[in-house]
Amino acid sequence: MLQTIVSGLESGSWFALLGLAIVVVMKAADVPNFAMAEMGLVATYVGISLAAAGVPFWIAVLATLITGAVIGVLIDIALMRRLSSYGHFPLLLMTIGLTLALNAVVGLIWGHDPRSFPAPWTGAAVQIGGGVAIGVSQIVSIIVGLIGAVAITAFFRTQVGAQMRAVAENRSTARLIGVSAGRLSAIAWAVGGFIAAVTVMLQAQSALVSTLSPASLIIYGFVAATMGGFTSLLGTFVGGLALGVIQQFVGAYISSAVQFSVALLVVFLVLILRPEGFTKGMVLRDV
Amino acid sequence: MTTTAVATPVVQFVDVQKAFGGNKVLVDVSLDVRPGFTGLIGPNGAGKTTCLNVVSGYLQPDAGDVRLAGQSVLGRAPMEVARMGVSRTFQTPRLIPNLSAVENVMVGGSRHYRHGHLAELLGLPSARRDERVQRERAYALLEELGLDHPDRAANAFPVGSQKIIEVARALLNDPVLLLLDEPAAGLGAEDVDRLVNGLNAWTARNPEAAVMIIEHDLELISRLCPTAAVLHFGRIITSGAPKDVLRDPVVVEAYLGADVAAGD
Amino acid sequence: MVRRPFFVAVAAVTAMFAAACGNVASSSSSGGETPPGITDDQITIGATLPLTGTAAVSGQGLQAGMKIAVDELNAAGGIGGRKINLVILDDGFTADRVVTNVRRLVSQDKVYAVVAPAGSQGLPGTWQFIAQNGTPVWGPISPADPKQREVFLLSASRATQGRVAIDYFAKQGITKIAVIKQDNDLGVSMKQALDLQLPKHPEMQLVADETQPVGSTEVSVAVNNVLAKQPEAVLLATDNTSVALILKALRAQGFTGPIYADQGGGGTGGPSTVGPAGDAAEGFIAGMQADVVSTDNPAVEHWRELAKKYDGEQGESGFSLQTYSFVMAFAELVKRLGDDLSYDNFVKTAENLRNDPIKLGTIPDIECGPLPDGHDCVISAGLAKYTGGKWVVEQQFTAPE
Amino acid sequence: MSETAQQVAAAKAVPPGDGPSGLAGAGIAANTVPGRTTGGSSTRTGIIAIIVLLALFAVPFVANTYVVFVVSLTLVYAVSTLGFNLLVGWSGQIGLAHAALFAVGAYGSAIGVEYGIPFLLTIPLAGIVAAVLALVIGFPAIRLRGFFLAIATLALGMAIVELLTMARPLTGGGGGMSVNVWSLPGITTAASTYFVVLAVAAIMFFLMRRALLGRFGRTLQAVRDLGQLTGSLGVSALRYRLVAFALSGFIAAVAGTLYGQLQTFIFPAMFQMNLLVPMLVMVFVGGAGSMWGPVVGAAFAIVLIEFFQDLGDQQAIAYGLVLMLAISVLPGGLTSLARRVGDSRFMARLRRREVAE
Repeated sequence: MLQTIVSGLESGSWFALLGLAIVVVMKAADVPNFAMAEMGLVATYVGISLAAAGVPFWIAVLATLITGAVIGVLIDIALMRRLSSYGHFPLLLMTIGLTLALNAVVGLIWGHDPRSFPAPWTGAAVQIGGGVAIGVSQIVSIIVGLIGAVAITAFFRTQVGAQMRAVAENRSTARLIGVSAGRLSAIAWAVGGFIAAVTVMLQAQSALVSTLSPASLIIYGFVAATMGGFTSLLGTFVGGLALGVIQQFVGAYISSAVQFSVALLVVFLVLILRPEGFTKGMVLRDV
Repeated sequence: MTTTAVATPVVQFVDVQKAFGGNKVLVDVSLDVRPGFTGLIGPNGAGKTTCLNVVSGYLQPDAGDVRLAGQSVLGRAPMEVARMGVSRTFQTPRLIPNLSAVENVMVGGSRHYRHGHLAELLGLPSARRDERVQRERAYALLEELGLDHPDRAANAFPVGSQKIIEVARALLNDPVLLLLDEPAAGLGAEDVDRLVNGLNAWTARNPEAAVMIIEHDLELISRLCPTAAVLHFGRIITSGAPKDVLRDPVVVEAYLGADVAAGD
Repeated sequence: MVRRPFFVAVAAVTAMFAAACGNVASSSSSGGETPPGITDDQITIGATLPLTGTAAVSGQGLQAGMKIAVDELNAAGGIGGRKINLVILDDGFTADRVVTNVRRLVSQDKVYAVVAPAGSQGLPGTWQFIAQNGTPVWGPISPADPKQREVFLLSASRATQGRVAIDYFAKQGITKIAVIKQDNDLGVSMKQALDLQLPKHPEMQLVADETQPVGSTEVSVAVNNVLAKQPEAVLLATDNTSVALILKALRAQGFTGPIYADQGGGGTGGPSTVGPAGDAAEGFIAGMQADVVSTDNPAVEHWRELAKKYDGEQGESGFSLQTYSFVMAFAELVKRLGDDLSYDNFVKTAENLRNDPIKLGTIPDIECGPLPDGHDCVISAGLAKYTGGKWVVEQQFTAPE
Repeated sequence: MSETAQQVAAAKAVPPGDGPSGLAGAGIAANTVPGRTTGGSSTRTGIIAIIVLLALFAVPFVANTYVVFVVSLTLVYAVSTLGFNLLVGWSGQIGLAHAALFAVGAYGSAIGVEYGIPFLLTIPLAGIVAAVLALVIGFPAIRLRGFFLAIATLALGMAIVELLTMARPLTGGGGGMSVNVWSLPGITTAASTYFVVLAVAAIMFFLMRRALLGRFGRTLQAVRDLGQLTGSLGVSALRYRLVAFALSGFIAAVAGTLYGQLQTFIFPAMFQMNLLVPMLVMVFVGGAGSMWGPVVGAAFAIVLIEFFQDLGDQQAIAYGLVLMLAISVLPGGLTSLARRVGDSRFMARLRRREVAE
C-alpha cells in the first residue's frame, strides 16, 4: 500500500514535471510540444556520457540542465518562431518532426540500448517498518518534483513571468505594453527544455531511459497538462501526481493492462467536463 | 415573401438593455426600422455594433425585446435568425480567402438551396440546377455592385472590394433585414458610388426589405437613408431625417465631445 | 459535366479489363520450374530486418551474422560454385514495410529464398503472399509458427523456450511461478508455453499473471503485484528494456528467486539486457537459441573469430550467431539439393533432414520433417545464466517434455 | 465604453480562435484554384482522369507484384488522406483519431468477413461504423478547438486501439489476427486486391471532388475560416464540423478495410502513432485543404520511405529532417508550390482577358 503510493508519487512527479514543461511552452509560445521528452532525453544522454567519461556527478547534472535549456532556445529560434503565423497545423507537425529527428539522432549517437544515470544514492533504500523499503531515488524524484513546481510557480510571479501571462492572455495587448514576444518565447522554451532535462534525468537515476521511453512519458505529460487545462501550473502538478497514484492503484487493484486506458479516460473526461482543467487557476485561453 | 404593409416596421427594438460587466452598452434602446434604408450613427463606442449583434443573435439583451416582423428573435441562434431573413456584414470583412469572389458570395445563399448534400454528391439534376442558379445570381449581384474579376481569389482583392463582396454575399440570401456595419470604410469614392447604386438597385427590387447601416461617412448616410438614428452612450438621443438629425445641437455636441475624447 | 468522360473511362476500363484479364490470371505456382534468383555463378537471397527503429539493436546483430556468413562462404567459392548475393532491406520494425519488403525481395529482387527475416509481428502478414509464390522462408526470427510448406523454423520458438524454462524450474522443485508479459506476440507465446507445460507439472502453480503495457517504462505496478503473491520464480515475456527494469525492480525489493526471459528479451550472451540491469542481473536466466555463451565450442569460437573482424555494429551479439548459423545451414541444404534447385526439391530435401540432420554445433541440430509439425526444425533450447558478470551455460540444448 | 472594448465583448460571444485571425485561417493553405468551373477545364479534367485511370489500370499488367503492392498501398493511403484532409484541411479541425478509425475499418472488415459478411459489403459497413464512432469522437468539437481538440481526439483514438486490444475474442488481442483476402476468380490476389483498391479510390476521389468543389466544400471552408460567424450566413458551423468528422471517419475506415486486405495480418500496435505520424505528414505534404494533395502526399511519403531504404542508419534522421525542412520552407505543403506557379499563370490569363475586353 505505502509502496504503491510512493511508486505512484514517483512516476507522478515525472509526469507532473513534464506536464509543467509542456504548459510553460504552451503558455508563452502557443505550441503543444510533442518533442519535450526527446529534448530531455538528449540532454540526459549528454549528462550520462559526461558522467561515464569521468566528469563529477554534479557537474554532469549541471551540464544536462544547461543542454536542455540550450536545446529549447535553439528550437525556438531556428524552427518554431517563423511558423507561428501559419497557424496550428504546421506547428504541431514541426514538433512531431522534431520528435522523430531527435529520437533518431539519439539512436545514431548513443544507440538504442537502455541507459541509466547513476547517482551517488542510486540503489540505496530507506527501511520503513513492516519490511517496506523505499528507494532513495524515489524520494529524490518526489522532492525534486515538488521543488520544481514551487520554482516554476515562483518564476511566474516574477516580472518576466507576469509578462508571459500577459502574452498568454492576449497577444495584442502584450504587444501594446511593449513586451517582446520573441524574448519571452525563447525564455519559455529554455525553461521548458530545462524542466524536461530534469524530468528525464530523474527517470534515468531511478529507472532506465532509452529511445523508446519518451513515447509513453510524453503522453503522460500531456495528460497532466490537460488536467491543468494547459494553463494552470497547480492543476498540472497535482494532476500529474494524481495520475501517477491513480495508475498505481488501478494496476494494483484492477489490472495492470488497463493502466494506459485509465489515463486516456482521464484526458477525455477532463476535456469534456472541464476543458479549463480541474483547477480553475486561470482563465482558459482559447487557442 | 410575406405581405407586410409598408408602414409596419421590419424590426423593432423594444427597451433593449445590454451591459458587459458594469458597462451599460445599450440603455433602453427602442427603435422601429421600416423598409428602406435606416442609418445608425454615433461616436465610437456608442453601441452601434452591439445593436447589430443583438438583432442577429450573437448577443442576447439583458432586457427588452427585438422583434422581426412581429416575431421575437430572442433566444434564437445566429443561424436561426439568418434563416428568418437577416443578413449582415462585419466591420472588418470576413471572407474565405482562397475561394473566388463569386464562390464567397454563393456561400451566402444557404436559404435558397432546396437540395441536400446527398443530391449534390449524386449529381442529381435538381442539385446542379440549384448550383447554377445560385452562381448566376452571385455573378449578377457582383456585377450590379461593380466588382471586376469575380473569379479572382478573395484574398487578392483590396479591403474595399472585399467589403463589396461581403455585401453581395449578404444580399444573395434575399434578406428581409440587411445589416451593414461600416460598408464604406476603406472604400474609394468610385467604389462608394458603385455600392450606393448597387444597394439602390437592390432595394428598388426588394421594396419590403429594410437595410440598417452603421456608417461614419455621414455624407453616405445622407445620400442613402431617409431616416437616421443617433446612438450616444447606449441611448438613442434622436432620430429623423439625416439633415435634421445632423443639425441637432445634442448630436453635434456628442460628436465633438467624442472626438475630443478620442483625441486624448 | 465531368460525368460523361468519367463514364467513358469506366466503360473503357471495363472493356480492357475483360480483354486483358489473362495477363494477371493466377497461375498456380508449381515448384517444378526453374526458381528465380539462380544464375550459373550466383544465388540471390534476401531478408528484411529492423535496422532502424525500436528493434534496431537486434536488427543490426542479425544483419552482422548474415554478412559474416556470406563473406565466409563467398571467400570459399560460394555455394556449389555460386557466389551468394545478399539483399538486406530495412523495415524499421513497422508492419507494412515488412510486408512491402518481402514483396520486393520476391517480385523485384527475385531472391531464391528469404533467409532469416525478422520483422516480428509484421512477418505473418507475408505468409499468404509467400504461399502464392512458393518462395522458401528459411529460418524466420521468432514469428508464430504458420505450419506452411515454405516456412522452416530453425530456432526454438519463444513458446518452446518458455516450456524448457518451466521444465527447468519444475526440476528445481519450484512450485509457485509468476509471469509478467506484454500484450503482443511475446505475451501470446508465453501463454502458449504455460498452456502446454503447466498440465505436465501438476505441482506447479501460476500465482500471478501480470500484463505490462508495451513501451511503458513504469514497471512497479506489475512488480508489486507479483511480489504480493510471493512466487519462487518469475518468467518474463517482455522486451529488453522492460526485462532490465523489472530485474532491477524485483531485486531492489528483495526478490531472490530465479528470473527468466527468452533469448530476445534476455539478450543472451550479450549486454543488451544485463548491461542496463547492472547488479540486478546477477543470477538472471535467459533462453538460448544459439550457443553464444560457451567458450569451449569450436564452432562458436570460429564464428567469434570472424565476428571480431566484422566491421559494423553488434557483430558479436547472440543475434549475429543465430543468423550466421541459419545462413550456414542454408548453404548446407542447398549443397544437398545438388543440381535440382527447384522449390519442390528444396522442400523435399529439407523435410528429409529428420533422417540426416544438419549439425552445425552453434545451434541445435536441424531436423525438419513433413508438415504438420515437421517444419519446427529445432525444438530444443538451452538456458544460460548470468553469473559473476558473464554468461555461462546453465542447461544444454534440451527439448521440452 | 470604447470601441475596442466593444470588440472584445463581441469577441467573447464568438470564440476568438475563429475571430480576429479568421482571414489568416487555421493555418490551412487551401488552394482551390478559382475559376475551375468553366466548361473547358472540366472537360480537360475528365480527359486527364481517364488517362490516369487507364494508366493505373494497366499497372498490374506490366509491373511485378512488388510495384503493384506499392501502388496499392499508395492508393490506400491516398484515400485515407482524402478523409484526413477533409477534416484537418477543409474543416480546419485537427482531429487525431484517424489512425484508430483506419484500424476500425481494417478490423471491422476482417471480423465481418469471419462472420460471413461478403468482403465488398464490409467496406461500406465498416465505414458506417467508423462514421458513427467518429461522430462520438467529434463531439468534443462542440466545446473544444485547436490543440485541445487535437489532444482529446488523440486520447480517444488511443482508447479505440486499446479497446481493440482488449476485445480479444473478436480481434485476437495484441497478438493480432489474420485477414481473409478476397479475390476475383481467376486473377492473382495481388492484382485482384489492386483492382478493388483502384475502384474504391476512383469512386472516393470522384465523389469527394464533386462534394468539395461544390456547395459542401465551400460551406466547410466557410466554417473553417469564419467559425461561428457562419451563423449569420444561415449555416450551422457545429453541424458541418460533425459531418466532417463523420465523413472523414467513414473514408478512413474504407481505406482501412483495403489496408487489411493488403497486410493480410493486422495487430493493434500497427495503428498507433507510428501510423498517425505518416498520415499527418501526407496531409501536410499534399497541402492541407487541397483537392489532389492526398495523392501527392501519399505518393511522396511512400516513395520517400522506399528511397530512404538505402540510407541505412541515417534514414530515420533523414525522414525527420526532410519533414522539418519541408515545414520550414513550404508551410503550405508541396502542392502550395504548384499553386504559386498556378496563381501566376492565372494572373497572366486574367491580364490577357482584360486586354481582350
